[in-house]
Amino acid sequence: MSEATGAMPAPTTLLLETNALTKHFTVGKTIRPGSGQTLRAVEDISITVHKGETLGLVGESGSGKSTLGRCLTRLYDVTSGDIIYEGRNIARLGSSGLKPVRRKIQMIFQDPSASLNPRRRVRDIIGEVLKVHRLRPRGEIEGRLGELMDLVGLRREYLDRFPHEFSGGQRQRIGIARALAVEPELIVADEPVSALDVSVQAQVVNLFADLRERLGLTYVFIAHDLAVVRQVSTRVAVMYLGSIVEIGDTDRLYEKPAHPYTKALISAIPRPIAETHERQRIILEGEIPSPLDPPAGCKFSTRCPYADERCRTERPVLKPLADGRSVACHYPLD
Amino acid sequence: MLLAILQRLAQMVFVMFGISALVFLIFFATPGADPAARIAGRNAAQETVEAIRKDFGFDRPLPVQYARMMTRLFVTQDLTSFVNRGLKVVPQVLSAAPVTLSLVIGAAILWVIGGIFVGVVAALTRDTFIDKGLMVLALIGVSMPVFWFGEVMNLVSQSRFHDTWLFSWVPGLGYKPLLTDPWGWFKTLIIPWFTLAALYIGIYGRVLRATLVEAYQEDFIRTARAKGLSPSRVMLRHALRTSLIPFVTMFGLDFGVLVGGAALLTEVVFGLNGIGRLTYQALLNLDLPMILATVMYASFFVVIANALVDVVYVLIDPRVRAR
Amino acid sequence: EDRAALMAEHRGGTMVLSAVAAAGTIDPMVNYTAEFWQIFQPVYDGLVKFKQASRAEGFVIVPDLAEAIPDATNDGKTYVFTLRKGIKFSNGKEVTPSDVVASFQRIFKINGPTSGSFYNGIVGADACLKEPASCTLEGGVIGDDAAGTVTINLTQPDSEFFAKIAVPHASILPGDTPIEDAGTKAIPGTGAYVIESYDPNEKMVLKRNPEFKEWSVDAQPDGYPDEIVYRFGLTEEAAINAIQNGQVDWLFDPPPADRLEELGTKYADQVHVNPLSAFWYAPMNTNLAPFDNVKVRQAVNYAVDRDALVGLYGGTVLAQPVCQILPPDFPGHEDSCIYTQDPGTEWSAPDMEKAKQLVEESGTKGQKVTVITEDNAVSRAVGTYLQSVLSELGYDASVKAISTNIQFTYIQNTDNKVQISVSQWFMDYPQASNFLNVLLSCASFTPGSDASINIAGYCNKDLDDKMHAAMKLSLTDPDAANAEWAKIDQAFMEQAPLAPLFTPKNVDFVSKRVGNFIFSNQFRWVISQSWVK
Amino acid sequence: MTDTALASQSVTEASPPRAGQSPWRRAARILWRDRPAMVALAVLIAMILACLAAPLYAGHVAGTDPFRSNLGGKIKVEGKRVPIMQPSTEGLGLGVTPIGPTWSAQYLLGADAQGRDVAARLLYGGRNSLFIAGTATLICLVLAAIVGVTAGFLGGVVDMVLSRILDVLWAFPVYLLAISLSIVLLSQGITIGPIEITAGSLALPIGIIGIIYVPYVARPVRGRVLALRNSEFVLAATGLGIPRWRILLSDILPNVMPMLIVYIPLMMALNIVTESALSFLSIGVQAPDASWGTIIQDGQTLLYSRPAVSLAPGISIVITVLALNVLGDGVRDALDPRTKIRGN
Amino acid sequence: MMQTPSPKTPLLDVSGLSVSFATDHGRVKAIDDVSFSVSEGEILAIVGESGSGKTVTLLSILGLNDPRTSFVDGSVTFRGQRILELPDRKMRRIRGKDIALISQDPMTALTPVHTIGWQIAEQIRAHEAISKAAANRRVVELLAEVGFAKPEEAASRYPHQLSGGMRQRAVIAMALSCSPALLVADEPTTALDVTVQAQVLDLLLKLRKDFGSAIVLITHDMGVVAEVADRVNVMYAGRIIERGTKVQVLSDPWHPYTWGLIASIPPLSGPRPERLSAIPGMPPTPETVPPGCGFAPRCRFAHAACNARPPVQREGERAALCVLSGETRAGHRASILEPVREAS
Ligand SMILES: Nc1ncnc2c1ncn2[C@@H]1O[C@H](COP(=O)(O)OP(=O)(O)OP(=O)(O)O)[C@@H](O)[C@H]1O
Ligand SMILES: Nc1ncnc2c1ncn2[C@@H]1O[C@H](COP(=O)(O)OP(=O)(O)OP(=O)(O)O)[C@@H](O)[C@H]1O
Ligand SMILES: [Mg+2]
Ligand SMILES: [Mg+2]
Repeated sequence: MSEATGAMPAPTTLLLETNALTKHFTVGKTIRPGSGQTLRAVEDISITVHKGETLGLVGESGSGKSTLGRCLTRLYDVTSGDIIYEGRNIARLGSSGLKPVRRKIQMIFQDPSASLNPRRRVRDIIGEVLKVHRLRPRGEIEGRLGELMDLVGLRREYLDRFPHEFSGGQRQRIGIARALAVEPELIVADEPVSALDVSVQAQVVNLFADLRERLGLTYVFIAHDLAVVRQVSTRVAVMYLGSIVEIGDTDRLYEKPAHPYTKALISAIPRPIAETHERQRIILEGEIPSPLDPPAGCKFSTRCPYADERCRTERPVLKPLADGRSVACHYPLD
Repeated sequence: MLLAILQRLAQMVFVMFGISALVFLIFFATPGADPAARIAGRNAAQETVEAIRKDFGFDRPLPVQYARMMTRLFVTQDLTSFVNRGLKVVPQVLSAAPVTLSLVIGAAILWVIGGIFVGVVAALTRDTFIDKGLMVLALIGVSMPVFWFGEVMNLVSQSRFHDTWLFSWVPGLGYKPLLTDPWGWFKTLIIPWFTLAALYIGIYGRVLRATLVEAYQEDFIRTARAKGLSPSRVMLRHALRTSLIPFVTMFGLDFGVLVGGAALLTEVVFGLNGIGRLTYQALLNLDLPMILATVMYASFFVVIANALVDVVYVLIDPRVRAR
Repeated sequence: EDRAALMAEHRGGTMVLSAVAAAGTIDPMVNYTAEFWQIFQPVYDGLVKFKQASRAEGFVIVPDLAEAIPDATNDGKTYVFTLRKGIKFSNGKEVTPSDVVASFQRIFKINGPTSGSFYNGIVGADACLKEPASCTLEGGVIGDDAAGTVTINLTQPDSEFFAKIAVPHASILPGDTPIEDAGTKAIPGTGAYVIESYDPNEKMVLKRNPEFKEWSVDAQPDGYPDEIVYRFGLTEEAAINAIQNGQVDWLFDPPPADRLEELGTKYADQVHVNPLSAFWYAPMNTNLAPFDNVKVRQAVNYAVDRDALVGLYGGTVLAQPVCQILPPDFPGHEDSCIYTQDPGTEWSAPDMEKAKQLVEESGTKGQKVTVITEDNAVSRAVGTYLQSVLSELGYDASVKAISTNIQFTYIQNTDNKVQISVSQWFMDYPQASNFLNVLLSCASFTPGSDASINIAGYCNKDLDDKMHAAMKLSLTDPDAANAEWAKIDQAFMEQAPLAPLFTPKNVDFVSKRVGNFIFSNQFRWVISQSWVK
Repeated sequence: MTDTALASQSVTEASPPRAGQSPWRRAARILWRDRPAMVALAVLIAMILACLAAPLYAGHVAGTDPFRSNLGGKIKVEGKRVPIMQPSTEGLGLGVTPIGPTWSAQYLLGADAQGRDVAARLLYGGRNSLFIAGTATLICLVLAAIVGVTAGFLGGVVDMVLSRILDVLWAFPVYLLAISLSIVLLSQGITIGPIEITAGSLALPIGIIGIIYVPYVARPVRGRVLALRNSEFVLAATGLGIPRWRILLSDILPNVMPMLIVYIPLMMALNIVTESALSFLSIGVQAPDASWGTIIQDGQTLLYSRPAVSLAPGISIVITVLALNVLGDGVRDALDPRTKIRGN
Repeated sequence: MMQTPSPKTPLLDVSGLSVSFATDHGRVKAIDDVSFSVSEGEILAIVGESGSGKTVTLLSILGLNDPRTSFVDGSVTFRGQRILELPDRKMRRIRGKDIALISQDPMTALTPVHTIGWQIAEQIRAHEAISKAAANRRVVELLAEVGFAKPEEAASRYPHQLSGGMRQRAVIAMALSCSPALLVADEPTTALDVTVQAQVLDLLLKLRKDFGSAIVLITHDMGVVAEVADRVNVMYAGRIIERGTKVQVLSDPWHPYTWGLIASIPPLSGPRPERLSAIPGMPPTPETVPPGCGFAPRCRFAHAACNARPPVQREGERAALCVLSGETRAGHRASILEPVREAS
């Protein structure tokens, strides 16, 4: 499967790779065996993440972005497939085996207030991590806490405050500081700016860029705001109903989307600055199908304006295009 | 659906087994409860006691006794009481059930209406004196021990003021069957209903008020008001309708245990020979077969009530209906 | 005579009785409660019976199904009863000697509670007790259908024989009565009434027996009410209210203390107070510290203020202080009190000083003592009072009430290590042995058994022998025997295995309409002889 | 302009009124401003103080022994010496009635059937009632927390088994347990580690009351833990490689606490009433010791002649429960993070 | 896109509207002296960040603030009638019929226990005396109107059975059910995905065309404004700080906050800037709004004059609440917006 992305001009080293990663949930299950339905949240995903890049992950609500993110960080057990991190398959590790991995891969969550325990001071929230992993001797913890606060642009005095005493943007910074405490190499950020105000969102986006520069981090950046994703990512993957429909270099993907869904998505973004040329907006009809019962062929075929019989019966696989992008479509646009 | 029913049944069997085993063990661990001696009577010769012990099988190992008793309770249904000998417990429980049902259903109607009234009025007049007054009344209802309140009701209606116009209609205590004497049934039960309901009106009123106040923070209430609906319609069709869901859960549980005999103190105080009094008498006598029967019946109702709550849920909360 | 006139005037109507709870089975051979023995009177008959008459006259034994009380033959070991002719069970069958034989066999076959204590003197009883199922009482009870006689042979002469066969356990039932506890299904009887239905959680209904023709006003008189309904489940308070409001005619249980004053003043003419042959006492476990020390037991007897207890029971009208075992006016009773301020015939006041001194001497001060009472108002009050006295005597005393129905068996079992408890004894029949022998003989003490009526666990071989002698003596000379019993009573009291507290009186509160209230000392109110019209 | 965002960041913080204020402090502050809750607290404290002062009252004010029967005693009322237990003199002379309220320090509320001072007993009884209710509440909450947290946190089979056990407990006839236990204890006593429970020990009603309401609290606790277990901050902690036990201690438990605290007044109230019901069935506090429940029960036998005896503890219960509930409402509001805006 | 309609008598005129709330910290002003008007058939967008008072403004127009905790000042005139002073009964007749609300979160805006058909019919029948059947027929028409493929079936669905976009369309159908002259939409697309947002915005435009309703559209998304609005009001910290037509505000913004807002949006085409131009600091809460210019603490160009209440700069319909004017304004603006403009 790695051929799918193998054609990418990959200047840097491979950090993380997934191989046919699949995650199913069972919903409506009761004690009797055989009950419940399988919800295919993430299906057969093969991607690569290279050191130092930012892979943007976009898609509509429910398309499986968070689930994929949580599988990558091994917060969820995967149903099948591999996650190869620095050459080691981490998909089946148990909690003890995961311990070193946890230090390398970190997650940042969408809702900064929900991801911080409201009953603990910032000092404890971040300090606990340092203690548990014995990252610093006792005496140096205080200094390290200060450093981390500086790093994310918060005052050191705030260490003694509780999460509810911060604004949303500040809380997100605390979440970032906590993730940085373990000195990770890869950060999976799950919609880190969606809950923030427009004027604050830019601050945090900038912070991410700064940190990447300063600390040489690699990001998987999940968002549904395509403008933000474009701003931060070097490559972008578009998800639809648990699968990746298109993945490739950011600028090329935004300029010339190859998948009809990507195209519709990009055309639907309202543009604040008056457009010079009249944009052709594609308004998709219908609703996103249920992941409990996805369409048989191409998952997008139910809403795709170009869908034909083949699309409805045969599921397209992610195929590389000439320009290094990959797209899962029988009839990629050009 | 069938599977769901089976699952309920499995649950019921588990709960019933757990309870019956517990009851059984407790009974045999209790000193002074030797059924043989008590069946033999006071001043009985040792031979008599031994003969009875053998006759009733009390000399067998406990699991055998348990199995025998459960068979007689559920299969042959001829289990008889240790105290009122020859009294078959199953028909006894069945004949006591209508009394308890009459008491509990009547009280339930009262407390549902009363609870809704108190909750709605208090929520509508939130933070005013009416609200506070109602909440204090509700608390008084909650904090009065029911046996005491019952006795006071008797004192007032049967003795002190029985000769006045206020209570001269009150008939003597005891149950009158609904079918043969509906008016007498009503008259004898009205005070017990009220007594039992007082506690629950308090609880339900308070809970409902809290959920209503919470519901009023919800967006959909704002939508309803923005639609130009009258306040009463907003309250009844939107706020109350959604707030009834926790109300129904509580109701199901309480109703279940009450029908199962938890109203025993009320029944005792008002001389109603229902499940509760049956349980109470059986407990005082440590009459194992009767205790087993009433307890099995009670756990049956608790589980049934749980199941019913689920059904009602589906009726009032379409969200559960999904899938 | 005027009974006929009264009958004509007052016959009919429904009488409503009430009790807090039913008393179990209605098999007359099994049930052993005052509550149902009373209601069995107009339903069942024995060969002989206690007279249905007022006060002490109720102790008199009269012929019932037998034509007369036979004289003993064969050294007092054989009695031959001749049955009256024409008496029918309520199922229409005539009473025959074989019914009598079957009835006596049935006592054993169903393990009747007194089979081993009342009827073990009949020839063949031993075998029956061992193998109840195949009981024949061969040579013990012999019926002769042709002659209409029944012969009963005893292994030994028994002065209490007639009393024992006059109680409901020796009721004569149809020969084909099933050999099992009848439970809630009434067995046909010969009395004026039949039990038509019985539901222990609801009511018992008595109707006139269609087959009944009065043969002896003394033993089985015709009754006034057409129907008697016995309701179960009303609390005492509720029943009192119901009687006051005319909804119920009588309640079995003693009225609660807080209603007494009201009853005694506002309803004085509906209240009947009568003495009972019974006593409240505190058995002390003579095998357990501190009561294994006679001084401690005596100290308790000295210290108890029986006046206070009388007050707890409802005042001087309702109870009388006692400090001996046999109740006043009971055969064998002789006024005497050794545990009082100045010992003599009567109790006057507690002697706390003496009591404290005795405790001091015993060296048991400070020990833990628990008083076990029944969980009802009076018993609890008495226990609480005893606890108070024991603490004053220097013990670390506490009181514990347990369910009324369990307490009685609980305190009997030595395994439960009960030190002192509150209990009562009501006589079965008017014989001193029914108190002294039953409550204090060695035979009544079985360690580790729930059926060990000698609660004090007191076994005195010497006194045991004296009791046997007295029982023998009463066959020939009842008066001398009674004098002997009085001495035994006193001898027991010197050892003080128990502390007699008071003799209660019976309070009957009836509705306005109840007339002709007759109280028999044996089975209390004679229900069928009162009218409601 | 690279660093302006970060640099000028701190200058303009909308700084909160008091920095570093813990959620508990915040709650305390809100509660402090809640006038009804404070009045209720004052009432409760007064009640507790009065009960603690019971020996003082009995010894020095009333001068009566609340635990000794005083059936033959006499006291001075309005200059006359009258017996405490007054035998009826009219009619048939049936019955003996204890003296009623005297409006003097001695026998202020009259005597009970043993001739003891009801007012003094009321105070002593309050000690037991409050102690039993308080301890039982504690036990109940601790047990419920353990069961609920275990079930919710471990889930799976453990959860299922624990939930069914809670069902059994819920449907179990408590009074049977109580009656039997009290009899078992009477002869044997139960030794659980260092605790020995004997008959008449307060541990019995405390234990029973403590256990029977466990399902009542454990179920919602379980639900809360279940929600917490899937919350983002627990997920975040997992992702940081923090061990599960540490997550339980530092993330789950502290967040279950407010819920448990909200239950305290509620359970206290419920327990006081339950204690009285148990005492009504003679399974609570053993005579001569008193609790409000036992006094009500004593008074029950005097309801028709001396209603004050049962009314007094009844009213005490109502006042306490009322105060506890008002306080409980206050605590609930104070701990609710949404309580920011309240009209006055 | 339509031209701004000629200013006739406005349909809705809000002037000097102030709302304050009673809170723990005393009274705080959530919105301060807000004035705007809407003419028939016009779409007025109010932009502002979270907490700037958008929702409060809109609720005040409908008179839906809780009278116990809020104090409303100023006047709201609808079709020449002052509606704030109207008695509740009369106000109810306007709500839903003349002014309809589309709320922020379609997930919570519908009562979960009634079908959407029922809820829409309820509104119709609240204002018009028509039969149930007729109301139901209207419901189906309306649902078809807002783009439901199977309107009959949709009418019998419960809210939870619909996706977010469908719910929002149902809410819109409900708002339209009495053909209101004015629709107030509180962030109708914020909770939706872009593709669904596009559907909904399309729908709003179509409705304006078909029904001629005026719309007050609240949003924080400049893109949405650009897409549908005729005129724009920018709100910050409870005040309207800038107003004008869409083109004026977007291409010639006057207020530094508006500049920051526009600059902080990442561009969708052209080269990507290294960093975004962010507004430093956080939006204030009502308690922390400074007395003078609300934006001053975050404003790079703030000086002493900003400590007083800034003057209103006006140019016809165009206005801004800032001390900056003319030359200085253009210069400052260039320093913020130029890098962005260049980039795109
Ligand atoms: N723990 C879970 N149990 C069952 N189903 C789940 C669970 N988590 C996610 N899902 C389902 O998996 C699918 C993908 O969800 P996911 O949260 O990954 O989507 P997303 O792209 O992150 O959406 P959003 O933009 O709303 O965050 C959804 O249909 C969701 O309902
Ligand atoms: N009932 C109330 N009592 C006290 N303060 C309130 C109340 N309602 C709103 N506020 C405050 O008024 C301010 C404005 O709130 P509003 O809801 O209008 O903001 P908004 O612009 O709609 O924000 P969002 O984009 O988050 O919806 C907020 O700071 C809020 O805390
Ligand atoms: Mg997500
Ligand atoms: Mg808003």
